[in-house]
Amino acid sequence: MSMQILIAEDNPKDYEFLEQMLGHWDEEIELFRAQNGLNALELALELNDVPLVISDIQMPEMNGIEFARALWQRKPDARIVFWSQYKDEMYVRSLLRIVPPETVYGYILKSNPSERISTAIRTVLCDEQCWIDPEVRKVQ
Amino acid sequence: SINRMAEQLIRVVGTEKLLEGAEEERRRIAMDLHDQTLADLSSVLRGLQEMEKNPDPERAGQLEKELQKTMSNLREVMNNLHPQSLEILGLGPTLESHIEQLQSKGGTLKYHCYLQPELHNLKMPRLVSLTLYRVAVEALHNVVKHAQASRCEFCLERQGRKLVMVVEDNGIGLPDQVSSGGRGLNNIRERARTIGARVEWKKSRFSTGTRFELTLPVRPAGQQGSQNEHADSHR
Amino acid sequence: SINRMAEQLIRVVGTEKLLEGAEEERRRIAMDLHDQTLADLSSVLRGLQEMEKNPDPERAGQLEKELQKTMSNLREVMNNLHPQSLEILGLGPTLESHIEQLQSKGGTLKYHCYLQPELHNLKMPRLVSLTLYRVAVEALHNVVKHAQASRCEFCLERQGRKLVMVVEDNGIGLPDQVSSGGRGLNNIRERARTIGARVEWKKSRFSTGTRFELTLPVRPAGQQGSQNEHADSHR
Ligand SMILES: Nc1ncnc2c1ncn2[C@@H]1O[C@H](COP(=O)(O)OP(=O)(O)OP(=O)(O)O)[C@@H](O)[C@H]1O
Ligand SMILES: Nc1ncnc2c1ncn2[C@@H]1O[C@H](COP(=O)(O)OP(=O)(O)OP(=O)(O)O)[C@@H](O)[C@H]1O
Ligand SMILES: [K+]
Ligand SMILES: [Mg+2]
Ligand SMILES: [Mg+2]
Ligand SMILES: [Mg+2]
Repeated sequence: MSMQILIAEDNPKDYEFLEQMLGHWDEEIELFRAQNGLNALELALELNDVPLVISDIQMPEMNGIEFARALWQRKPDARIVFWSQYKDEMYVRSLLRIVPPETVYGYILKSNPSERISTAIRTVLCDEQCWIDPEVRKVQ
Repeated sequence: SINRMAEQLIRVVGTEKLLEGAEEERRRIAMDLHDQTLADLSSVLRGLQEMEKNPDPERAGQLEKELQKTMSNLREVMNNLHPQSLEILGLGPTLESHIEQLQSKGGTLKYHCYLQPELHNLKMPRLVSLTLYRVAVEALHNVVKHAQASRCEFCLERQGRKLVMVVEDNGIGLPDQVSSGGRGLNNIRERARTIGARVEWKKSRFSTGTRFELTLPVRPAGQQGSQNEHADSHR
Repeated sequence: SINRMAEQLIRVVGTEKLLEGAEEERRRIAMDLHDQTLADLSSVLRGLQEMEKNPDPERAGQLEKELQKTMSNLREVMNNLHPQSLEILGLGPTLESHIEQLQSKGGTLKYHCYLQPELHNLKMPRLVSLTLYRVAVEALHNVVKHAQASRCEFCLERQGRKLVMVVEDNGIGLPDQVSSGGRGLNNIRERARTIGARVEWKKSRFSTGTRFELTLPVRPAGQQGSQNEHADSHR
């Protein structure tokens, strides 16, 4: 069975980059795209039992954090990799407050080389381990 | 008098709206920087990361073009924040160039721009020329947005002890009831007030349309500079 | 009454100063973009032009680093224009992070930050949280700049129908005659007024120093959200 991955991203260039990158994976992937958080929430609830999501943070309608909060309320197992321009630790810290116990998630900056982004996404979505960008200042 | 009190109150509310508008604009510019500039630069960055593994002159050429586009976009943002040419070239050339840009975008609307030659050397306090600039931009924007005009005249000249700025169109004219949702007219009035200028909207001298007029008291010609006392105290 | 008229007048002047300050800030940010961001990007651009003639993976790596630095700098400018995290994460985390940044720069001055946990989910109209943020930043900045304090406490909490924000230091205290050259205190007062908040400066509870207090009437706890009517009308 193919892997279903949802990408929530409002910026076309950033979306295309992810699409291309995932195209190089060996797995067979079925991609879904949402251009805002609200749309992402609807789509995520229709996916497999454990939704696999890559989400931008700054999006119209509903931002990535609100989207995650709402999705985790309905599907606490959902694995989400946030990819973002925001470097500040407070984003990760705020995520720590809303991520359900036992659930893995990731946070990666958009400025990383594509292999690192690919590794981060694989680590969270396939290997079920958390992945926090080392560029984000250490969480105390 | 009660009238004065009321007027004062309107003004205070007006200024609050102005501030709110200013914050909204900062927010919009920050979002532009995030969604456009940072996103474009990320894409260039990824290109450079590829080149480390696989150097390719053609790809470098593409990236160069991308970066150039991002930079010209950033220049626009910068100009929007604050037109640096105001200090370097002065009010006249800055407005002239703004109108040329409008002309280059604007389909059938034809602009005519008259700047009194003497004004090219006009020196004003920074805040005064900045305010005149923002007022002009706002008035011109309203012509583009609402007037349905085919002709727009801009004029800046000194008439004795007054500096007069006019934006006139041959469009549909102001509606009887101006809606209170917009910020433009309010911003114009408030900004003008901060430098002690008077503003008026009238029927245009064309058969239809609107004439916007700003009048600023200035020192008599001959004396260096042009500034009223109120504006001076704001340096 | 004359007193009221006078107060009104002070307010109007105050807001004008606020506007002037806002323009000054825009000008400064535009200059940063010009002198720093654009200059750095020009250098990357030249690097790319070289690479078209002479592709070199090592040079690509250097350019990548340069671009990364430029982007971090741009993020700061963005944040300065408008802290986007206010809308995404809320007032509490945004202020906490601001104070951490101050702490990381600030030699012997030690910060203590108390945010009532309930406030993490406080929803306020955008203009209200932005105003509280700008007031806090300004008050904290004054502590760094003037207080010569070793300790600074920041506190944000709800007390019944009031939201209370406190910035307290153990420094030298306000001078008897506050000079009129600065904009900080005036900005704080004016901004607070636009959202219907009250501000006060008092002796601190330390043996010396200043306590700044802002109080904003809010809906009683339990009701969703926290906003006064005045602020609401500004959405
Ligand atoms: N040159 C004009 N010709 C015709 N109508 C105008 C002109 N300028 C302004 N108006 C009318 O006056 C109204 C108020 O203008 P104002 O600039 O205050 O608001 P706005 O342009 O609608 O919104 P904003 O300026 O906030 O983007 C406009 O909606 C329009 O109907
Ligand atoms: N926490 C404080 N401790 C001691 N003195 C203070 C404190 N806050 C303000 N002051 C005094 O009040 C004066 C006015 O402050 P204000 O913020 O209005 O202006 P400024 O800080 O001097 O200039 P600006 O804010 O425009 O950069 C300061 O010059 C300083 O003397
Ligand atoms: K983002
Ligand atoms: Mg986005
Ligand atoms: Mg308008
Ligand atoms: Mg100050």
